[in-house]
Order: sequence, then structure tokens, then C-alpha cells
Amino acid sequence: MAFHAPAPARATDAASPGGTLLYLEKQPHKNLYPPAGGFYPNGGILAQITDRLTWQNTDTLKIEPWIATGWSVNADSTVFTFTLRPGVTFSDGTPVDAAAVALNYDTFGKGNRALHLPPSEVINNYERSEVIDPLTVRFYFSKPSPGFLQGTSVIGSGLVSPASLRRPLDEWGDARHVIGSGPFVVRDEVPGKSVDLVTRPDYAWGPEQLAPQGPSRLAGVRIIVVPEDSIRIGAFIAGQADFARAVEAYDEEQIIRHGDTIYAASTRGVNNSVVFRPDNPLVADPRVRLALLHATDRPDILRTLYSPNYPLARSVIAADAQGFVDHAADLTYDPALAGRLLDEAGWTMAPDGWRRRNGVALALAVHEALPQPQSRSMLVLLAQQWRRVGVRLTILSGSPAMTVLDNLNPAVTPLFHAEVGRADPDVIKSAFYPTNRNVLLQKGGQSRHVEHFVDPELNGLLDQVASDTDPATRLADLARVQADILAKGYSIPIFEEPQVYAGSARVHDMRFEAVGRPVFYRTWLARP
Amino acid sequence: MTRYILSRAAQALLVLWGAFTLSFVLLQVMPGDAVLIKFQDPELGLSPQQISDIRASYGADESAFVQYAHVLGRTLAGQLGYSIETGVPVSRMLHAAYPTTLRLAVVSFGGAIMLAASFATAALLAPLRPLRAALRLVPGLASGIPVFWLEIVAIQLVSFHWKLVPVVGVSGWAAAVLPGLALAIPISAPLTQVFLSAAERVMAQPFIDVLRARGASPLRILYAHVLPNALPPTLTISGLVFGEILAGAVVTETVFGLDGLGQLAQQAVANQDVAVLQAIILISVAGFVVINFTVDALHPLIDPRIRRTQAGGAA
Amino acid sequence: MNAASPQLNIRDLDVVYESRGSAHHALKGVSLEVRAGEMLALVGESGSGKSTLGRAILGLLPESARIQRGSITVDGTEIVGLPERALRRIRGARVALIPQDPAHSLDPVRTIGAQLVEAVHLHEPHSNTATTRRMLVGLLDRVGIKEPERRLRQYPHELSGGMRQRVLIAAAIAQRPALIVADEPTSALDVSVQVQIMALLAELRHEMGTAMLFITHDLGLASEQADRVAVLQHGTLCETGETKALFANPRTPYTRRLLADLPLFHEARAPRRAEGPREDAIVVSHLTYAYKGAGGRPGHKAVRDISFNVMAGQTHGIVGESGSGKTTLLRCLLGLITPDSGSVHILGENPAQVEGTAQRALRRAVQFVYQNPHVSFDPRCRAADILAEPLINAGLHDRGARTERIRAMLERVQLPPAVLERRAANMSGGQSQRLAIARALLCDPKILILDEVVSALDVSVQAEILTLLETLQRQLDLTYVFVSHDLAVVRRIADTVSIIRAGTQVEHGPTETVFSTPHDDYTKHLLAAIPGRDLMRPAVLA
Amino acid sequence: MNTALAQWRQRHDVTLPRLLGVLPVLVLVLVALCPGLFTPLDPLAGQTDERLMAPSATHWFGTDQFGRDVFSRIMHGSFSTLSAAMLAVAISLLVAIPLGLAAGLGGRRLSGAILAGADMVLAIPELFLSLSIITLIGPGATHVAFAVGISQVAGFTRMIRTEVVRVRATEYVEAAFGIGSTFWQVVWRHIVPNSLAPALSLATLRLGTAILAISTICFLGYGPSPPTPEWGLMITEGRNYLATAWWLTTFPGLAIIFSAWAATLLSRAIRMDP
Ligand SMILES: Nc1ncnc2c1ncn2[C@@H]1O[C@H](COP(=O)(O)OP(=O)(O)OP(=O)(O)O)[C@@H](O)[C@H]1O
Ligand SMILES: Nc1ncnc2c1ncn2[C@@H]1O[C@H](COP(=O)(O)OP(=O)(O)OP(=O)(O)O)[C@@H](O)[C@H]1O
Ligand SMILES: [Mg+2]
Ligand SMILES: [Mg+2]
Repeated sequence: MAFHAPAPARATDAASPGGTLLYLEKQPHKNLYPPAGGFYPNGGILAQITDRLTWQNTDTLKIEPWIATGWSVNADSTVFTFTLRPGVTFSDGTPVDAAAVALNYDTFGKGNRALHLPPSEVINNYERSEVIDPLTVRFYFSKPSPGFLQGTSVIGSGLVSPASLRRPLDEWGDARHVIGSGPFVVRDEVPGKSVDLVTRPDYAWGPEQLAPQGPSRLAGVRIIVVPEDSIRIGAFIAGQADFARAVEAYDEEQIIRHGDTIYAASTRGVNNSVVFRPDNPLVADPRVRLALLHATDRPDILRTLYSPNYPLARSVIAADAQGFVDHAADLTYDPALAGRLLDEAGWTMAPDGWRRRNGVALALAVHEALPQPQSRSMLVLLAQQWRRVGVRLTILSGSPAMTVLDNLNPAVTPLFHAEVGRADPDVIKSAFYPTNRNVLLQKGGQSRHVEHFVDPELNGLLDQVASDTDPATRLADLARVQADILAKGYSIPIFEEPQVYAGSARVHDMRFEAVGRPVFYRTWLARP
Repeated sequence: MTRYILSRAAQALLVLWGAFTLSFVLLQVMPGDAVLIKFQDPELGLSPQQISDIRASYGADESAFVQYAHVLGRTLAGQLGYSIETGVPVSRMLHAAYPTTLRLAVVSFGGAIMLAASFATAALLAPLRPLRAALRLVPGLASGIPVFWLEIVAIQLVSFHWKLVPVVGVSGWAAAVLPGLALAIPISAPLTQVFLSAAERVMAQPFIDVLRARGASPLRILYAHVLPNALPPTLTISGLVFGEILAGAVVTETVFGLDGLGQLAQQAVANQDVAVLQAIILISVAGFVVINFTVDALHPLIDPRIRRTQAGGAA
Repeated sequence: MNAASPQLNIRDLDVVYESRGSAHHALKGVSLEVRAGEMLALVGESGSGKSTLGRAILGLLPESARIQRGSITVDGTEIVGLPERALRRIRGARVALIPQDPAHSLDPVRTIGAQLVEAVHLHEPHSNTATTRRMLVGLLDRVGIKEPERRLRQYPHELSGGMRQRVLIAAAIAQRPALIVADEPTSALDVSVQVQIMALLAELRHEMGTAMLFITHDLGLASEQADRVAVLQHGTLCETGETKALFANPRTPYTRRLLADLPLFHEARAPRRAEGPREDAIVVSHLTYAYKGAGGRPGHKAVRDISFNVMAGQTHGIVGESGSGKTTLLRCLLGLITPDSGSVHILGENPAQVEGTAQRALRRAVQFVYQNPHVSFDPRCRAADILAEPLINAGLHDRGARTERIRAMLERVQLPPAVLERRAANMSGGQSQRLAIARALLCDPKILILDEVVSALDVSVQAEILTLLETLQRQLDLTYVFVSHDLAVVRRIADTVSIIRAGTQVEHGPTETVFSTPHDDYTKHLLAAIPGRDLMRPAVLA
Repeated sequence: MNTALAQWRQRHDVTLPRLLGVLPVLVLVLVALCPGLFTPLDPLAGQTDERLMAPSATHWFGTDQFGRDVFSRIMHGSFSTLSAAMLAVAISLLVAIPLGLAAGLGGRRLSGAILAGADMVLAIPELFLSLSIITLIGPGATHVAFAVGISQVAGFTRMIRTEVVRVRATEYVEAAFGIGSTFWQVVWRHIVPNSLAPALSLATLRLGTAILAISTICFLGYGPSPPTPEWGLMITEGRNYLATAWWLTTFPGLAIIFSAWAATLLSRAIRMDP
């Protein structure tokens, strides 16, 4: 496991039930429609209030039963049948039966136009559901969907009551409208500010790994949004809260010194990287992209800004992700090589220290990515390093709205600071495929600004990863994808992104799910 | 008198309408719109077709004039619309947010008045002329302190270092104390400056000498005579102080992570959440108008000379 | 209270003002005393140190002032060096002040009653408010205020200037002080009110046996009221003596000059016979003007049915109390406001009807000189710029020619060329008034309209300016309209005169006739109120 | 001894307090124009092995998380802040002077319309206005200056109009008409200089306000982009290190206070006019 194991509970402060855990979030949740659970704050709430059909073991990454007690898959991974646990109810009293599960997956698989609900990115090729009996449900796929089983374990597949599913997308912003079957229930919400969760006393269906299966020992969890790092961490250290998300590397030492615990949960996905938008002519040439890759002194970045909890990236995806292939040799810091590549590409060094081609300077821009740890500092450092090879990098800032718009325009932002966490090979498709997150901004995605760039070869590979039925072929394809992306210089992977949390000495038995979302279900607080 | 009130009210409505229109124009010409921005977020993974459907369903494709008419009509009917960012009715957001800002405003305004009063007393009555001159420079210095900086430092020292008051997990008045007092310092500066210069003008008047010649003590002269005379010019900047408190609230609530109107405004600007921003501008303009109206109404109570002119003016 | 021992005794007083490293010696070795029931008039030019002395007695010198030497005893107590706390017990109780400007000497936002109660409670903190108010009603009645109960509830702006001064006197005598310092108590009031206030002070003084230091620049007033007179010159006491003796037989040249400069000492202007038939430069007939009230309704009638003519080359005086409409009348003459009815003809034209170039030509021919010259000059301009402006307007663009004319004009108004580089704010009152006259003359005017041009000046400067005006009139054949509230001045300079009361002209005619045989009661009343009439040349007053 | 100098001092009323009032601004301007005079260190390039060092003899104000010298960044940052503030005030004056003059000299209709417009804008808190404008035109140093400048226009317009009306009612303006000057001559010779002088003195005071407004907007993240040294931005970037590296926030804050205060002193010095 990639996080510091919490200190074992001592006999003296025996598990005392009760107490509300004060959790400091960095960002407010936006929308609790489960497929939007990829956004950390959304996922941080959904992980407490919803259950999923399956649980992915955080040690073995195996899929284990949860609401589904068992399942079967046909040979080409187009039909999945699940048997449900009896007696499970949503917090509004409706049973979690085959019909409810089918409605959930119909919505997640196909979306709901009328309600503006988009389909989930983890469910590909979904066709329809079939209710076999009240506790058996079957799903059909148009094409092989080997990733679906893992897809049922992610937060984005949290089961919600049919009443919630009838709400239009807008109303999912209010946490009180989201009814799950999880160990906690939303009691109150102050928009953008705080969410109060209370324990569901009749909860008895937790996953095996988190046994025993009874209700949580906490009385509740109070999630307070404190966007400001200095206040979040300062308040945490000053003893004003029990748990805090998004601890930056520079604060870790302070926290440990203070006697609190750092939890660094791996997110096992696509690494924290800087990716190119080859639609922009400045970075259309692979030589330029590779030059910049080699102009990046990644160890220096890690040494300057991060801590040992941030392992150096050795490929596009994390080392503990499925299908990882070590590409460390292709990711060297070699400014001389970078200079040669740029010269070859026609970008020659002008006397003023900047590279130019036909009078045009090689000046790039990138937006700070607020969710990424120390994005701005990292980019500033990157700019400093690139400056040495004569490339100018401007870090753009501005309102979130401007950022979203700019990031959709390769002419404005030839670079993008990206990261996607999910413990399944499908994650790489989520990141790169045009109709998914489309970090490279290929044609066919949602941006209207892309002129021509599209890479059918890469997209073909991604399609295959998503539909390979044989796990071995799937991993082989995944290896080809990684090699392809790095060879074309689409991405400069920087580090394997952990989710770093701080917990006070009072907090015991803290757990995380497979991609580093906190699970408060087993947690208890020692009496102060 | 009624005529006077009616004309003032008409003037106030005109100002409200103007500010509303101005904010609409400002927000309308912004690039993109909130609907687009929200649903283009790659995390949602919507296709362009889906986005344009959604846009149409929000009426974001109508012409600016139609939208203006729609928004104005809706606002006149007392409805503030829905936040595009969160989908919650704006009125609900305002309802949730205003108590925080109100508390912040009360604490900072009260604090500012106390600060200004004690400081002005010191600056006017200090024993030596150089000392008074030096004190006189302090408000200028205080008005140059960036609120956000002061507050960051205050949090670090007062809350984290000395652990006097918590800044997270508190609510109500307790949450308003530290930010309110921090905001009070820059707010008090213009109050002190205006009061001091008004007080100095009053102190240069012959009647102050006459009072001294009757044996009145400086403190008595200050509180019984200079204060009531210097109050009207100080009151006239109330509207300005109100604006400063609101602007201060934007920064303060951002720094302290408070969920008030200032925070709402800053997020609305960031997300181009037109409905929310317009509602907040409307509220602040209404507040400004009401405060100025009140100050005008209070004036004659404080300054009897105005009673006659006003009565004469309305007769 | 011992009548023989002086209530105020000043010995060898030296006061120095220190600022920015330089020191100004405002009082040099002044010694004087005032006995119970006695009034000592302290006279002298502006800046001679009169007010400094008054403030020193009250222990109210500004921070920049330092008493270098000497002693002041009031009612036996030494004031110099007394701590502030002890001074406060003496001020108001044993020595009281009657200030100069009643309009600004009362707190505008508190009622008369509140202020008087405060004055009493400062020294009798335990007295009961109701009793105090009853006492105050009696006091106000004593100083001649009718309906005292109502007045106590009113604010200062609801009282006339004379009433305010009475209130201030009431406040001053409330504690029955041993000494009253009255610093120019009537100089802001109209002559008729002045007479009443002085009479009241005299009564109170006799009744209560209070000693009074009466500061004034008006020798006439001093001659009428004071038992003794002290003359201050540049901080030195140059002469003290019994009033009658001093005025009859001034010993120092300074006192003699002060007396000689008094307009009362000059004979009335003899009506000058014009050589040959002369035209009327100004014809005013049945002029009426009302300021607009609120909402455009006709308001207060400031000028009603006034008619007079001014012959070219002569001076017409206009006399009236404050607010009687003098300035309004002048504004009609200048065409700045259009009369409601009646007509004005200046040099044959109606100033309210001419426009454009003709209007500017008429404006240049009719020049106005303001009461306070300082505010009639652009504070940013030096004298040279001020004087150049009318020449440039007249189309004289040659710099050399302009300098030539300006120099000649400076000589004419007797200003040194050095003033050209200064701003008006840095000139004395007399100098800036000369500058204003010079600017007017540079327009080659036919008529000068002079609004209280000498009222703010010391007698000697006043005399110089009046002489200058007379000289200029003779040299340049100018016509003057001369406004003043000072009958003595008008008598000296005007050929014909209009007496105005509340907008109406009560009397009109040659100066000599009006002064020697007044018909109207109001004119008679005004003449009777001229302070120091005894000093007037007996030949003139019948 | 030096009579020419003495005369010049006399003519322009140069006194010690005035000189002292101007001094801080002169220092600021000098720093902004040639920061290299005060520090040899590069504000942009950092030594990563010298990061987060406390103030010392080599790094007077310490170093930041990239090992950049904070003193040098503050010196170089003064240009961005000062030029933006001056630009802001210049923009508002440029717009407000014609409007204010028109409102003061024009007829009732024109004046009423301008004033009503100004009142509407004044009712919106300045920060809201400038933030809205920023969102409209996008972030950046010049844009911030523009936004702050525009949002100050209404206040300036009102103030200039008040001054014009005041000057118009003075006796010296009446006197100028009396000696035969035409309307425009009077406007040009007397009304404009006398009403704009106090306006300019207030403008310098607004310089301080503008410095604050600009750094606030930069603090909120709408200013120039990193790694530009800008004081508000430096505070944003340094605040996360406040507990461990206080110098990152403290010194830029003091720099803002100093320059706002210098502007106040300057306006005081200017206001001592005759
Ligand atoms: N606060 C002060 N600081 C410096 N000099 C002062 C101050 N007050 C008065 N003076 C100077 O002291 C001298 C005497 O002033 P004072 O006011 O006593 O004259 P005054 O005789 O009362 O004049 P006026 O008739 O004009 O009232 C003047 O030259 C004046 O300039
Ligand atoms: N602009 C105005 N609007 C309304 N009433 C005015 C105005 N100017 C003067 N008055 C009134 O008209 C009357 C005459 O005023 P005017 O100024 O002509 O008197 P004056 O004789 O010049 O007085 P003073 O000797 O005080 O200068 C006064 O009652 C005054 O209050
Ligand atoms: Mg005096
Ligand atoms: Mg007058």
C-alpha cells in the first residue's frame, strides 16, 4: 500500500463510538450525479453516501462483492449478470433491488437527455439492462466491455435511489437531493461551504475488506470547504479539525513534526503530466515536444517542490496501475539533446536567448490547474527550466470560467496540466480519447477550436484497450498505448500523483478506496 | 416634505435601474456564457450536440435584448432566477449568505467606529504638537494596508499561533470576530480621516475658543461640541464606507473562507454566473441607496440648520 | 471686592510667536491695569497685538506663543504659569470673554439653552438644571432678549446677530466675573445694533462693578465708551490716558496720525459744480428685484422701487445696513441680474439687454471693485498675470507694450513694482485693494462701482485708499458708485447719497443736504449712531 | 549664497515638509525605473538549492520556494505595480476630466445626465465593478489597470464637477468676466487650472487607492501571470508558506503599504498649494 500505515490503535483509547469528524476539503463539490464523481470533492461525498455493486480491493486491486454478492460474465464480455444482496435499502426506504440497479445503470450507461444527465465515462458500449428477478440484474453491451466489472466498483457507479435519478442535472448540486444506500446520509448542506453527514444506524452491508459490516462508529462527518491551503493546513495543525485533504508537500514536514499523520493514497491512474495540444502549430512537430520532454528536469522539480510521497513518473500511468511499463529510459533530462532537436525542427536560438523560427518565438502558454498539487509552482519551475533551452512558457491565470474556455482552445493553450485517477486500464482512454477528457484536444471532441489534429492510430489503440476481452491482450495494448504516447512526445509525465491527507492523532482506522478517496466508514475518533 | 421624499425615491429607483442595466450589459458582453462554461468542463464529458441542446434549454441563445427584457421582468416580479453554476435559486443562495456578511459588516463597522473614535480622540487631544502631527499620519498609513495581507497575517498569528479564535468549524458571531476586527482597521481609516479634518475645521471656529474661555475642558469640548458638529460630514461618507465593507467582504470572505455575499460575488464573477452577480450588485446598490437616503434623513436631526432649509425647500 | 485694587494688572508682558524657526515679538513690555467698574479701551491698528493681549489674559494663547516675561494678575491671581486645570476654574468664573463674531461664536447644533446651562454647570456642576434655566430666563431678560423661554429652546441660527451677541454677553456675565475681556464685540454688527450693545455693556458694568478691557480698532467708539484708552503700536503700549484728555491732546505722533486718519475728521464733500452741462452716467428708475424662492416662486424682494441718477464724474454713495440690498442693487447695475421691473441705463445702455461684444465693451466701461480683494483674484496668478489679463482681453498682445502700461498703472495706484511677482494672498489688505483698482483701471473704465472697498481696512490705510480714489477721479474723470455702511466714509467721498433700508430708498440727495438736514427718521437714527460723533468736525454737523 | 536656488524655492514654495513628502515617491519611481541599481539579482531565475532561505546578508528579504531572491522580486515588482497604478489614474483622469468639465460647465440637462450616470456607477462598489470589467476583458497587468481606472471614473467626474462649480461661483471668475474676458477665456485661464489643481492632488491620493485595488485584484488572481513579480501575486503565492517562511508574504505587504503611504504623502505635499 502506498500510504503510511496509520499507527495501530492502542489499547488505552479503545474504539469509543461517537464524535463528529471534521474534514477540511479544498474545493466545494459541484454535482453529486455519480458519474461526476471523478472530481475529488464530489467523490469525497459520494464515497460516504453511496454503495456500489462491487468493491475493488485496495491491496490486490481484485474486484470483490459488495451490493452484488456474485456475478457472471460471458466469454466476450458483452453480458454481465449480478446477484444482489437482500435487505439493502436506500436511506429514503426504497429497496436496492434489481429494478433500482437497472435504472441506475441505464442512466449511467446511456445518460438522460431530458434531465441533462450525461453518460458515465467508465461505462462503454452499454446497450440495455434486464431485470431477471428482484435480486438479479443483467446488462448487455454492444461490444466487448471488459472494463465494465471494474467500472461497477468506482465511485462514478455509486447507486442512488430512483427518486434521485428523476432529478435534472441541476438539482444534483444540492447534496440533500442525493439519496444513496451508504453508511452516511446527508443531513444538511451550505452550498459551497459545508456538508453535514450523519451515520445511518441501520447500515449493515459494508464491503468485506472493511468488515465488520455494521454502522459507522462515528456519529457523523462534517465536511468544511476551506479552499485556502494556508488556512486549511494552519487550522488543521492548530487543532481546529481532524482531517484535511490536499496537503502540499511543503506542509508535510510541519504536520509530521506536530505529531499528526500524513496519508498519501495512490491514485493509480494517468500520471500528473504536462500534455501537448498538437493542433497548435508551435507544438505540432514531435521533435519540439520531445525536446521539451528532455528539457524538463523532473528530478529537480520533485526535489524542489515535492516530497517522497510523490514518486517520479516512469511512464504515462502510475507504477502501481495495471499494465504499467517502465519507460524511465525515455524520460531523461538531456538539455543538449533538447537543443539539438529544436535546432533540427528549425527553432534556432536568437541572440536574446529565445528560440525563433521565421521570426516567431517559441512562446507557449499553460493554465494553472487548480486541482493539481502545486500546479502553479510546478509550471513556474518548468518555465524556468525551459527558459534555459530558449523556450518561453507563460503561466496563465484567471477565473475558472476563463480557464475552462482557454483550455478548450489549443491556440491559446498549447499545453495542459493533466491527471486522471482510476484503478483500471480504461483510465488511459478516459484521459486521451477525443470524446472523453480529450486532454490532447483532438478533433471530434467538444472543442470547436480544433482545426485538424487527430491521431487515429492512438484512438484505435485506446478503443482496443476499452474492448479487449482477454486481460493479457488488454495489458499488451495498454503497453502499446504508453509507448505510442511517449514516442510521439504527447505527454511529459512528471510524477505519480498521490492524494495526500493529514489526519490528527485522534483519527484511527482511516481507509481509502482504490483511487485515494477517503472512506470514513471504519474510522473512529479517540477522545481528546 | 412628501414631494422631497418622492423625488428622492424616484432618484433611488433610477439609480437601481441604471446599476442593474449596467451590470447586465457588463455581464452580457462577456465571452462565452456560464452555461457553456459549465457544461464544457471536460470532467462532465458532454458532446457538442448535448451542450448546444442544454444551452437552448436555458434560453442562452436568445438575443441580448430579449434576455434583458426577460431578466428585468423576472427581477421586477421579485424573482432572482437560478444560479447556473449550482442550479440553486439565487434567492436561496442569498438567503444562506447574507447573515455572514451582515455579521461581518456589523462587527467591522462597529469596530471601525470604536477605532476611529478612540484614535481621533488621541490625535486631537495628545499633549504635544509633533505627537499630534505624527498621529495624524497614521490613518493615511492604515488606509494603505491591503486588507488581504492584514487578514492573512492576523489568521496566522491570532488563530494559528496564539490559538485565540478558531477560523474553521465556527459559525455565527464567533466566526465574524477575527475577520470583522481585521477589516475594521482599513475601514476605520477613511472614517478617521474625514472625522479628523471635519473636527479640525470645527476646532478652528471661534465658538470653540469661546467655550475654552468659559472654562470647558478639552474632552468636554470634543464630545459635547466638536463631535456633533463634525458628525454630518463624517456621515456623508457612510455610503462609501458601505461600499468598502462590501468590497472588503469579498476579500475577507475569500481569505477566511466565509460563505457570505462577498464570497458569492467573487465566485459568481469567476464562473460568470450572471444571475447571482446581478442579484448581488442589485443588493449592494439597494443598500447604498438606502444608506444614503437614511443619512440624508438623519442629517437634519443632527444639524438643526438644515431643518429650516429643507423645510423651506419643500414648502 | 476692593474698588481701589486693580482687577487686572499686567506688568512688563512680552509675548513671542514662534514658527518655523522665526520668532515674532507680538507684545513688548506691556504694562496696564484695569480697576473694578472701569472700562479700558485698547486701540491700535490691525496686527498691533490687541487680541494677543486679550488671549494672554484668558490664558488662551496658541501653542506657538510663549510668554517670555512679565505677569498678569486677574482679581489677585497670577495667570502666567498657572496650570491648565486651575486656569479652567478661573476662565468664565472670574474672567469672561465677549467675542468678536457672534455669528460663529455659538455652537450651531446646540440650543441656546443647552449652551447657557453648560456655561453655568461648568462652574457649578451640582446645580439643578431646572433652577439654572429659571436663572437663565432672568438673565436673558436682563440683557434685553424678549420671550426668553422661547429663545432658550432655539438654535443660534434662529437668532439675529444682535440677539446672539446678547446671548454671549449673558453667558459671560452669568458667573459675575471680576473682569470681562471684550474683543471687538460690535465690529460684526450694524451701527444701530452696535449702539444698543455698547449701551448694554455700559449698564452691566456699572451695575455689577465689573472691570472691562474693551478691544477695538474704532477710535470713535473708544472715545464714546471708555473711561481710559490705551494705544498699542506694534506690540508696544505707546500711550495711555483718560479718554477725554487723550483725544483732546494726543501726545504721541502715532495717536495723532490715527486720529487724523479718521474719516470723521474730514469735512463733508462739497458738492462740486460741474463745469458745463454734464450728462447722467447712470440712470436708475423704479428698480425692483426679488430673488427666486424655492420652485421658481417669487421670493424675498431685495430691492424695491429705487430711483437715482449719477452725473458723469461724480460719486454716488449708497448707505444701508447689512442685508438692505446694496449688493443686489449693484448686481443690477452690472447686468449680472435682470431687474423684475424698472430700468437701469448706464452710459445710455441697458446692461441687462446688451449681448456679445457690446456686452463686453460695457462691462469694461463699468468696473467693479470688491469688498474683499483677496477673493477676487485667482489664487494661482501673480500680480503681473492679473494685470495683464484686461490688456490681453483688449487685444494688446505685445508683451513690451503691456509691461509699459502695467508699470505706469502701478505708479498711478502707488504700488512698488516688486509686487508684480507676488500673489495676492501674500499682499497686505491695502496693497491688494490697490491692485484691484489697478486692474479695473486697466480696462479704461468710465465708471467704477466700489462695494465696501475700505470696510476691511485700518483707518490709516482706509484714508490712503480714499485719497487715492479721489485723486484718480480727478485725473481720469471717473464716475463712482460707492457702497458703504460707514456714514462717515460716505460723507467724505460722495457727492450724492442714497440711504437704503430693507430694499427701499428712504432718502436721496446731495450728501451735504442729507447729512445736515435729514428728513427721514431712519436717516436721523443712523446719523445719531455714528460712533464718536463728538470728534466730528463741528462745522459740518448742524 | 545660492540665491537662484533660494529664489526658485521661494517661487515654488519648496519647503522641507514638502520635500519630505515627495521623497518616498521619488525613491519608488527610481526603484521602479532602475531596479538594477538596488539589486544585482535576477527576479525570475532561482537557485533551487537556495530555496526558502530566511533573510540574510546575501538575500535581504530571503528567498522563495524556487530560490528566487525576494528583495529583487520586490524591487522589480515595483514597476508593475506603480505603472499599473499610474495608468489607472491616468485613464480615469482622461475620461473624467472632460466629463467633469462638461457637467460643471454645461447646461442643466447635460450636467444632470452626467451626474445621474455617475451616481449609478458610484452605487456599485468599485471592486465589483473592476472585477466585472476584468472578467470581461481578461486578466493581465494592463487590463487590471484599465479596470481599476474605469471603475474610478465616476468618483473623479463627480469630484471635478464639484470643483468646477465651486470655482465658477467664486468672485475672481465674476471679476474675470467683469474685465471683459469671454466665456472660454475664463474657462481656460481660471476655471480649468483652479478646478483641476485640487483634482490632481486628489488624483495622487487615488494613486494609493489604485495601488491597493490593483494588488487586491492581483491577489484574487486576475493580474499578470507568474512568474511576473507583482506584489499582490507574491502574497498569494507566498501565503501557503506563511507558517514556515513568513518573509514571502510580509515583505510584499510592507511594500504595498509603503507605496500607498508614499502616494498619500505626495498628495499632501501637492495640496499645500497657495
Ligand atoms: N498664532 C499666531 N502665530 C504667529 N503669529 C501670530 C499668531 N497670532 C497672531 N500673530 C501675529 O501677532 C501679531 C499680533 O496679532 P493680534 O491678533 O494680536 O493683532 P490684533 O491687534 O488683534 O489685530 P486685529 O485688529 O487684526 O485683530 C500679528 O502680527 C500677527 O501676525
Ligand atoms: N442669491 C441670493 N438668493 C436669495 N436671497 C439673497 C441672495 N443674495 C442676497 N439675498 C438676500 O437679499 C437681501 C439683500 O442682500 P444684499 O447682499 O444685496 O445685501 P447688502 O446690503 O449687500 O448686505 P451686506 O452689507 O451684508 O453686504 C438679503 O436679505 C439677502 O439675504
Ligand atoms: Mg484681533
Ligand atoms: Mg453686500
